[in-house]
Amino acid sequence: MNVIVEREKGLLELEQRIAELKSQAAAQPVDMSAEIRALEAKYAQIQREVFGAMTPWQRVNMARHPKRPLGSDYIAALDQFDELHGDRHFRDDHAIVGGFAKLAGRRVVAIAQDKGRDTKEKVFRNFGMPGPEGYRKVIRLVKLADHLGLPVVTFVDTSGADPGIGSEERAQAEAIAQSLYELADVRVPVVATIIGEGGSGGALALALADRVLMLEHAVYSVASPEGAAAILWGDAARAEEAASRLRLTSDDLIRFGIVDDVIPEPLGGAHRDPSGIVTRVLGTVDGALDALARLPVDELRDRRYRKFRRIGAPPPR
Amino acid sequence: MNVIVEREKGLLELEQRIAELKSQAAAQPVDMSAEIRALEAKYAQIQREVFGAMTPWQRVNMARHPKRPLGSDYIAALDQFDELHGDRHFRDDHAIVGGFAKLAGRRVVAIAQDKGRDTKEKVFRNFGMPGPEGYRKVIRLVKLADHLGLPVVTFVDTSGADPGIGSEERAQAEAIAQSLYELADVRVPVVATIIGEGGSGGALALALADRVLMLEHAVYSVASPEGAAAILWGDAARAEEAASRLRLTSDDLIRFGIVDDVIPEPLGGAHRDPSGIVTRVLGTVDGALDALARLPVDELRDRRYRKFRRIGAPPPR
Amino acid sequence: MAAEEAAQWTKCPKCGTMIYRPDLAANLWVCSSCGHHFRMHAFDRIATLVDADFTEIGGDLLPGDPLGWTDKVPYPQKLQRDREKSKLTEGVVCGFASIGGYPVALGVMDFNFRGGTMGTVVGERIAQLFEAARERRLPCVVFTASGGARMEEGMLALMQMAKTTLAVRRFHDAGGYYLSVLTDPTTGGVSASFAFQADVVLAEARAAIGFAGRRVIEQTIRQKLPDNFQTAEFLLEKGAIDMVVERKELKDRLVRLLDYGVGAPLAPPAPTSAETPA
Amino acid sequence: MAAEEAAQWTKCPKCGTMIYRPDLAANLWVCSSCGHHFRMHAFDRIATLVDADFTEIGGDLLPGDPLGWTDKVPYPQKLQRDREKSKLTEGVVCGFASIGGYPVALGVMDFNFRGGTMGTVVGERIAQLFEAARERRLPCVVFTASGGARMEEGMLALMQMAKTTLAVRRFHDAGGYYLSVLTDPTTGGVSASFAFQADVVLAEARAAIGFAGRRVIEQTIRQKLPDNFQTAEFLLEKGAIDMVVERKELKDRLVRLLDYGVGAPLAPPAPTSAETPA
Ligand SMILES: [Zn+2]
Ligand SMILES: [Zn+2]
Repeated sequence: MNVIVEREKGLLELEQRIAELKSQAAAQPVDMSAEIRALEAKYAQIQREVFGAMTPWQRVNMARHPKRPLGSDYIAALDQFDELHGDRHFRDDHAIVGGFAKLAGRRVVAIAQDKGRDTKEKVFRNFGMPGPEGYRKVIRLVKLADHLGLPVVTFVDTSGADPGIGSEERAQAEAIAQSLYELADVRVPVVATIIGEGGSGGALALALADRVLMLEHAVYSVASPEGAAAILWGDAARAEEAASRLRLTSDDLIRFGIVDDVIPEPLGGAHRDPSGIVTRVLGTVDGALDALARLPVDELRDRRYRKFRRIGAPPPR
Repeated sequence: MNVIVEREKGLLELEQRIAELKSQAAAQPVDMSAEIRALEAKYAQIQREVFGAMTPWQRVNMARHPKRPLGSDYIAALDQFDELHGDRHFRDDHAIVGGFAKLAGRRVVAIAQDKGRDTKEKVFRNFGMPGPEGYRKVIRLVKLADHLGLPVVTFVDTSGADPGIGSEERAQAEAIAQSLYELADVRVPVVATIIGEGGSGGALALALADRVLMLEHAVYSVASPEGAAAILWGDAARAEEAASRLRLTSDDLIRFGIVDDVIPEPLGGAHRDPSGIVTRVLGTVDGALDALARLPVDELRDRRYRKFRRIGAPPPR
Repeated sequence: MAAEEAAQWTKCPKCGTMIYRPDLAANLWVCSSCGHHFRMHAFDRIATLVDADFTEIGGDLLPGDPLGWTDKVPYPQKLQRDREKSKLTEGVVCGFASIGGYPVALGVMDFNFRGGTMGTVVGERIAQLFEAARERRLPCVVFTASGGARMEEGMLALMQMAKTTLAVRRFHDAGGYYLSVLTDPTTGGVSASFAFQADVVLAEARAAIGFAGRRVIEQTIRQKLPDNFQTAEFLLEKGAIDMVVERKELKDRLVRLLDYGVGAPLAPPAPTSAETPA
Repeated sequence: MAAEEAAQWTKCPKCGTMIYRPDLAANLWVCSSCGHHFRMHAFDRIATLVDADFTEIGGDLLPGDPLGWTDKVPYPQKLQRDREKSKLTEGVVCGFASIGGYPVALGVMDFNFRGGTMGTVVGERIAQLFEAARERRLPCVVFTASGGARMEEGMLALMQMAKTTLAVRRFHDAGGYYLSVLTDPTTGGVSASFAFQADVVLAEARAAIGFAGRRVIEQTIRQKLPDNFQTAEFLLEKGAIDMVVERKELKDRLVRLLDYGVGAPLAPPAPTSAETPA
């Protein structure tokens, strides 16, 4: 049960009533503008109450909202996309979608995690949890970007790397470690955007980047709240409590210097204006790439080093 | 049925008779030296007849002789060996044995194909036919050698790369192609020795080397004679005929400039003096490494390029 | 029906439909009934791709008979027969051209010449192509179609795997951009060298691609293989190739892919002609 | 038996044998009955390995409470408790030493401190270790033992995967030689960063190694996992690690492996002391 979906129900009913009233008003000579204004005021008030100051757990649910724009929605909004498949060794991992693309006319390599929308797609995409082959596809695409001098753009949305038997058998840890290793010194700019759930190492493997952007209501966490609760208290049901402590919201992360820029969402969340938010994200990514493109390669890599090097470092003595 | 093993049978009986006669002679006062000399002369004559001028097919059988020193015999004779396992992604392929080693005091990375001696070992080693993971282990070890500045020494003995379903599923062609690609520009010297069967691309994947050595009775072929006969005439049984045409002996290959040096075997083949031949091979490899160690890196790589570049090239106009 | 007219018709090996040959050519040698991709002649392939500006290189390199090979017929006779049959001098055609305005070094193998096998001339032409591409700062596009190494040239044929690899590696290390297109069939020594060393590996729909031949595997495991085994689609699922492309979409796709390499270290400036895609 | 004397005895968790603690220490914390490898204290580990010349670095880096974390007890109290229990200031001890005459930069994690979890101090100490190793041209040896990232430091803990990776990469790109030794248990963010970025990855016999925890996987797939799943021996078979080493053979093996790096681009000259192995 998604707490945001639950809370939205009343609002959606109200929305419908307002719409009905408006169409009635248009069809009849009676003046109903007062009633409409009253309902609209009520709607705005509830909306502010519901979405104005969300708790961390509500943010988690917003990040998991079934209508939230997914990785493939961002990919689909690029000027051009030519998908490249596979790790060249074992299989094509559908939780990761990647390839050549154009963003505002700029040639890039784009890589997204995608959770899938309907049940069939969710299964096909393994609910957005990449296996080792997904991360090895990332490594391959990053090497390709480096070779051709193309910036890398990633869209992060995963509850975490796949925790299945096969993934462990084929060295999930090694795959994530090597994905980080590859991103660490790539000669091209990398811009990562946390669009939904940034779940642990499985998210970071696509987000060791020169600029890390984050949607307002996305979350980015050392572990999923359920996972953290299980680790801390042996009780995944205490996820809400874990969420409240983990500091996983965009407000927290910009304060810690882990996220460079927060992209605001409309009141009610990104899914209230999917195409608007996708456009805004791509525009922000483009702006970040503009700024990074001006840096000489060595400066770029040096800044990347220092950026992550100082996170959690003690103050210099 | 190995034709060399068949032909050896008479000789081995004769050997035994001479040995018996000698022990009788030692125990009795009667002078039997004339009989012994006669038998020895006969033995030498037959030996020359049998092994003096072997046909290509006999060479193939000699290369496959069940007592011929195997890859792991060369590895075992190194001063020191620390085996490194695995491709880091899928499995450890036992058809390839590789790791750090010392050869005449020199630090090297040594890699051997090994067919296994008894049935159990043969199964464990997949009869010396590496799968993709074997070649990916080679790639990993060659990268490691490059990183640490250690020369690479390979011992080649395979009827070919594994032709199974799993190997195709995990991109055998890609694995061999990338092994060649890795060896093509490595910054350290590479010395390959064809010790038994050099079967097709599965052998070459370990033999794109600065010096290619070959045991006198080893064979190195574009395809196994059985495979070539099947390809050419749809009849693997015509392997002997194929062998006679393929120019797969050390004499042929040194003439073509494909092999740089041929290491002589004792009359009767390497298995008549396994430790002697292993020592001789390692000594020759050491000598080749001495010579290569004197070359600057760029010169080494340039010579490697030219060495293979001219094979089968038309004369310059 | 006169013999001459009959020669204008061909039967689709997949669905059995009789097709009028000029129609087949107009349809890029794709069966309009079932979509079967006929194997293409190298010069037909080139004609369907390039901007009418192909310049061949290495065409004067002709095979000798280094092993003095004879089985049913001497090797030189086989070569002569294939030359007549295929109107080709060897199993690959290499040269310079532009595709949709993008200048490229282009190699196209042809299964009609000795089953697309790689002998010394195929290896040499491919190596020269990559060397020329490096010098001229051109991306390289290679269409593969091969049964593997050519038996009649023995180890000299096998060594072309090394030779071509060295040329690809040198090209790539200098910053070159390489696209391979695997067409039916791509196996053996070609698949295990330059076919799988490209930056982007494309495959034509339903092409057979693998290392070992299907028959060899069936003999080894003593059972029939599933129909889709070693097809382009199978390899895509197994992660071995970047994409599967229908022939009709191939040129457009290549043009798009070439465009991504325009800023690469070893690349000519972007095309400025009217042919540049939007 | 007096309480004091009882404290001198410990029970092997594998076979149940009661072992006299001084004997256990003398046997490198290996059960002499069943070979079970007890988890080792970092300073015990260091003492069994180095040539009596360990110099710690980063020991004065102490964790803060960046999230202001409290659950049953405040995070600072947990830290204090673990400091007292483990006699350690954090989950890793780093420094310089020599092993069998070979100078190294050495990092040893300790499961006794917050389950070896990686927080900001573990990440910072590891990063400083690799930076110092690069400057001093030393090979780097790191023993891992970790339950993953430390929850109580949230995203700051996760970011240590990036930080340590950057330091390892810079060290490696300069030509550094890095050996990791995975000990029981090595999981989560540590396994998915510097543990699996080494030139040679060793594992102690029977150590548990993986990304996801065993319980998480069992909950996901809803069945029991085989006993050997995620053991060092399992990973060896699956090709993920270079070798599995019994603790008694570990020092000798490390010395041999360090020797292969003597000619590496970023390496000090070969040791000349009497301790050099033949
Ligand atoms: Zn048809
Ligand atoms: Zn025990």
